[in-house]
Amino acid sequence: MNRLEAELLGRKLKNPIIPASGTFGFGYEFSEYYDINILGSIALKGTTLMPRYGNPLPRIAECPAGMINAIGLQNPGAEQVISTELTKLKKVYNEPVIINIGGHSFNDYIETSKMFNDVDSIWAVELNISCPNVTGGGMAFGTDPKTIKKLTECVKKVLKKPLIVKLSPNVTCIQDMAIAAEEGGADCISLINTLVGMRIDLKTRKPIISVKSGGYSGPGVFPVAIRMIYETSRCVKIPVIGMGGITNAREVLEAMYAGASAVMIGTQNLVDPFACKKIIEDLPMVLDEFSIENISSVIRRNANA
Amino acid sequence: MNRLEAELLGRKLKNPIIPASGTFGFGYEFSEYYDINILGSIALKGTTLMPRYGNPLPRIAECPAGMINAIGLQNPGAEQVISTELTKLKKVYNEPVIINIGGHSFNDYIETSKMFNDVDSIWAVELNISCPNVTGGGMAFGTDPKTIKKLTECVKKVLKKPLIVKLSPNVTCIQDMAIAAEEGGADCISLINTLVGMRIDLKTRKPIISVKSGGYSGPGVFPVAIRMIYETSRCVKIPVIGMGGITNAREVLEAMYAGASAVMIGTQNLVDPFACKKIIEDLPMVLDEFSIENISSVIRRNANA
Amino acid sequence: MKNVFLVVEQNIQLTHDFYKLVLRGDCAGNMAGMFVNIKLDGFSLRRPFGIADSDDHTITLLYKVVGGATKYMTSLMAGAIIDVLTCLGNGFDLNQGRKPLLIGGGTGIAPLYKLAKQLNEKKPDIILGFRSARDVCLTDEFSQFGKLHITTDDGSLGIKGTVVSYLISKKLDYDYYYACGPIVMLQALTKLTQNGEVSLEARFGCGFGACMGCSIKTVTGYKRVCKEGPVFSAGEVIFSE
Amino acid sequence: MKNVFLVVEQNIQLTHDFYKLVLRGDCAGNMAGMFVNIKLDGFSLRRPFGIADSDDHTITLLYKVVGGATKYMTSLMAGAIIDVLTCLGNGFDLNQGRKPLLIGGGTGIAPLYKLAKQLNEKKPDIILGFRSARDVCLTDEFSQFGKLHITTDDGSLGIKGTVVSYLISKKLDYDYYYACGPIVMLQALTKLTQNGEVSLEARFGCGFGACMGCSIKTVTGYKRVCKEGPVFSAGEVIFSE
Repeated sequence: MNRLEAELLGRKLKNPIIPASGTFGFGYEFSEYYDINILGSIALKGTTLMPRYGNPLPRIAECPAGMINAIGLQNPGAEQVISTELTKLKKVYNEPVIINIGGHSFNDYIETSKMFNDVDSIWAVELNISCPNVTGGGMAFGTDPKTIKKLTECVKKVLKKPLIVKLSPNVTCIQDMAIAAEEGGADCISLINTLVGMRIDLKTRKPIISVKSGGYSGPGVFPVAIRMIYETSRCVKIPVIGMGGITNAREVLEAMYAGASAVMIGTQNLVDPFACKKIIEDLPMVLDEFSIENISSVIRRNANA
Repeated sequence: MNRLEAELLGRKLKNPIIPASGTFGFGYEFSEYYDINILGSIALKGTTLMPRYGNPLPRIAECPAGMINAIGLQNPGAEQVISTELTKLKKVYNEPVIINIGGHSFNDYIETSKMFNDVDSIWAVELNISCPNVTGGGMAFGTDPKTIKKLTECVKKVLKKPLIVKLSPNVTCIQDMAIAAEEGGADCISLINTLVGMRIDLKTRKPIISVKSGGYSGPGVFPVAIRMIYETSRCVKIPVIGMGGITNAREVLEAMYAGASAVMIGTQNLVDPFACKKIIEDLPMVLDEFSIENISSVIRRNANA
Repeated sequence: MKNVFLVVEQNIQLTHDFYKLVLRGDCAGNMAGMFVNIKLDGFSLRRPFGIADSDDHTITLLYKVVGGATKYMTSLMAGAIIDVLTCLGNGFDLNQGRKPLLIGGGTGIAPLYKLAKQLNEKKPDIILGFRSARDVCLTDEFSQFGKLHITTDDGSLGIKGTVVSYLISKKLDYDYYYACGPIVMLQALTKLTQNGEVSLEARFGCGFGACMGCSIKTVTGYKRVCKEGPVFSAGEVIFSE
Repeated sequence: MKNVFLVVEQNIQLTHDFYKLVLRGDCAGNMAGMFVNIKLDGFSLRRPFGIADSDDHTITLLYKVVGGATKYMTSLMAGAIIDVLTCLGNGFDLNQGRKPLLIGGGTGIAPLYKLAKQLNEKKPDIILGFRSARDVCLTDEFSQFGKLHITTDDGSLGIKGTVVSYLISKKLDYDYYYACGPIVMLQALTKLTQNGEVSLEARFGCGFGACMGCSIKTVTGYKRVCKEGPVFSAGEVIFSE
């Protein structure tokens, strides 16, 4: 009996620990460090219809409790992801994974999503409608409920796989966004994406990041994540994947008590490439500490309803 | 020549360092620790028309890089603030200070503001339209531009002193809020108030804070503060007082490069009662390090226009 | 309040989860019932601890490992320097009663240690309540200062029950009590009798009166546990229902 | 990549702001040109440093105090244990050229040290550029491995000017170069001649290829400084205009 087993969108996961998109590349490189088959699932690097270089350097700025990134969705494009990256990943990971899709227009999202319909190694699509680092796209989609509902509907119509909508925390009312995604037909919500943040270089007197602001992540966003997971999981019936500054097994449990059916680990993978492995190994001890037999027992009832 | 001298709203301050409302009580108690006359100014504890006990305990939860509070505007009411608290403060602080006003209705804000018109020891009013910890009030006012404009107009009409509007960061577009306050006649913007956050007790499985969520502050919010100070100071002509997770003199400089004309120090006062004193003492060294003669030279031109 | 840097002199394990920490430096002015607030690397807020013992040069704390911060504290080695706010809050009133009774539950025994030492001449009765035998400690030390009564929740040592149930069942001769322990214990105690004073705990933001994070209701208005307390007159506190 | 815990063996000041840090532990496999990424208490991200020297049991780093993290590093005492990712990136290609030239600017001299040591037999020319006389260090050490040329921006020691201006003015006999230094230096150098390889710096998120924080444009597509680099063929890098 696996105490960590969790169910997400009808799929059995070895555990609820999933590396978050953008912090784990296309997965296979981490197999140099440990056997990634221990993971619950993997969310791949944000993928767009066409290849993208992303933003100029610097793309990274450190913060007192995290970091700001403004990668700008660098990726080789959906075609090459399917032909090259997924082929490499298949060799070292036995289960299908989650593709994360970014875009600039409804058409981008729709066409890219379609491309993964017949790709066996993808079991779900995570729609990044909240990337703060792409001019004229990404976040603009993620802050208006009507747009969220419409976009979710359009993608859902063409997609044959479970659809996860990843929400931005940079909004006045996260519940409105979650409800819009649910109404649009989303099968699952994931949140939080990064907070928009900025650091300034005291020498140049200008923002460190080339495009000025970027996405702030890491331990500093954890309290905001817990609040939004809590609020969201209580206003929609679809499951919520929780993320935002989670660094250890106790915080995984906190996110699940808040309402997460599974969690994604982001920035901590960059600080410690073994983060997910350590968390998975620590979880049974934390369950013991709080007298929890199986982690599935802490998942809220309304989830997976 | 005082290198730290700064001008704010036509008033000369010894330096741009102001303890933030809610982290410095009514000021006089800190005079047990050091001579508070070294401060640029003081923003007093949020004051309401009638006395308030605030929220039940627990009101405090720790975070990886800060804390959550949900005091709920505990204060003895405007009348007693004027008769008792300000009298005590006057004995130990030689300059007038900033009163921070909270409320549940337009009338609350208007009537409370009026009460300070003839109080000599108050030189400016900071309108807290963004307190996340008061049911049915506070933040509701701070997330809608129309309401912000209207409320600012109403208070400005009856107020004979400079009006600072304190903005909530829990919004999709901070610029809209700042512009609304400016259009309503605000003389100054202060930001950021706290982010809404939550922590959950792993033993009880429930939120630590009695009212579930609260205001998250401390080093973890600094990157969000810098971004919003930057954005706000570039879309309004009135000066911006920057705050949010500032802990040291270098971060003061960073906030001023972002666009702040003065800064408020909040949570750090609670961790270190000597925080403001240390920052004021460290500032000249930081100016030296970056070859800045006077701190006033780093204040953006558009401010104080 | 004083902000001092103190040197760890001793950090000893007393039970499976209870430790004694002795700090050296400028420690003058710390009365029984006052507390200190300690900055620990990697933790945002300070951690408050009642003063278990003190003189001009040392402060002794007793702490239970309950989370990350107290776990970290167990790793403090002799010689480590820590940032401490001392002389916080108001202590016990030593001039009350001729036959005092001290009542401590769990970690609440800490502030009673220095108090017992100072009330030695009045030969106080001292009731200390623990969860179980393995939690019991410092009995020899407390016995020096008065007549010691031990209770445990499971009866594995001393009398089975709580300090309050013990107080009800025994006829102890006392005219004033000093109590420190969990809120449920203090609430039960003050319901029973109000002729004494209680030391409260709360989650503090600052510990020195600035944030209003720990305000409680009392019969004479709102008071801050950290500033007007932590010691309150037993009849003063309005415990929430 | 390996994640190892190394013990500080030595931490010595070389100039007013330049230090040498020797770490001991499992250090096998660290080639000249590779780097390590160090976790420092109180800092969110790791800090990358080129390997100045190494054998199976030690790694030597050279670091300049430029901010909070490197200031903190100066306080590391012998015996301290630090969390290090080692064997990161790709090293220099030692098999190129019969008469190599090493060019280092500022902190860029660090990775050239181990390289010079290994190219010793080829009697390389070594140009090291510094801001001023007070920044110059390790000249005796580098002199063991080849013919050393020193430049300073202000001419206070060695030849006045930059390493690139020196290279232009002197006719040095070399058939392949290895360069490390500020981006402006590398850009000027590669404009001048592309017969060599350069080691780049960038702000890293992770340092091991996961975040794409350090991607640069090259003639063969986008490459990560931390993973495909930090050493690139001189003609490969497209410096931004």
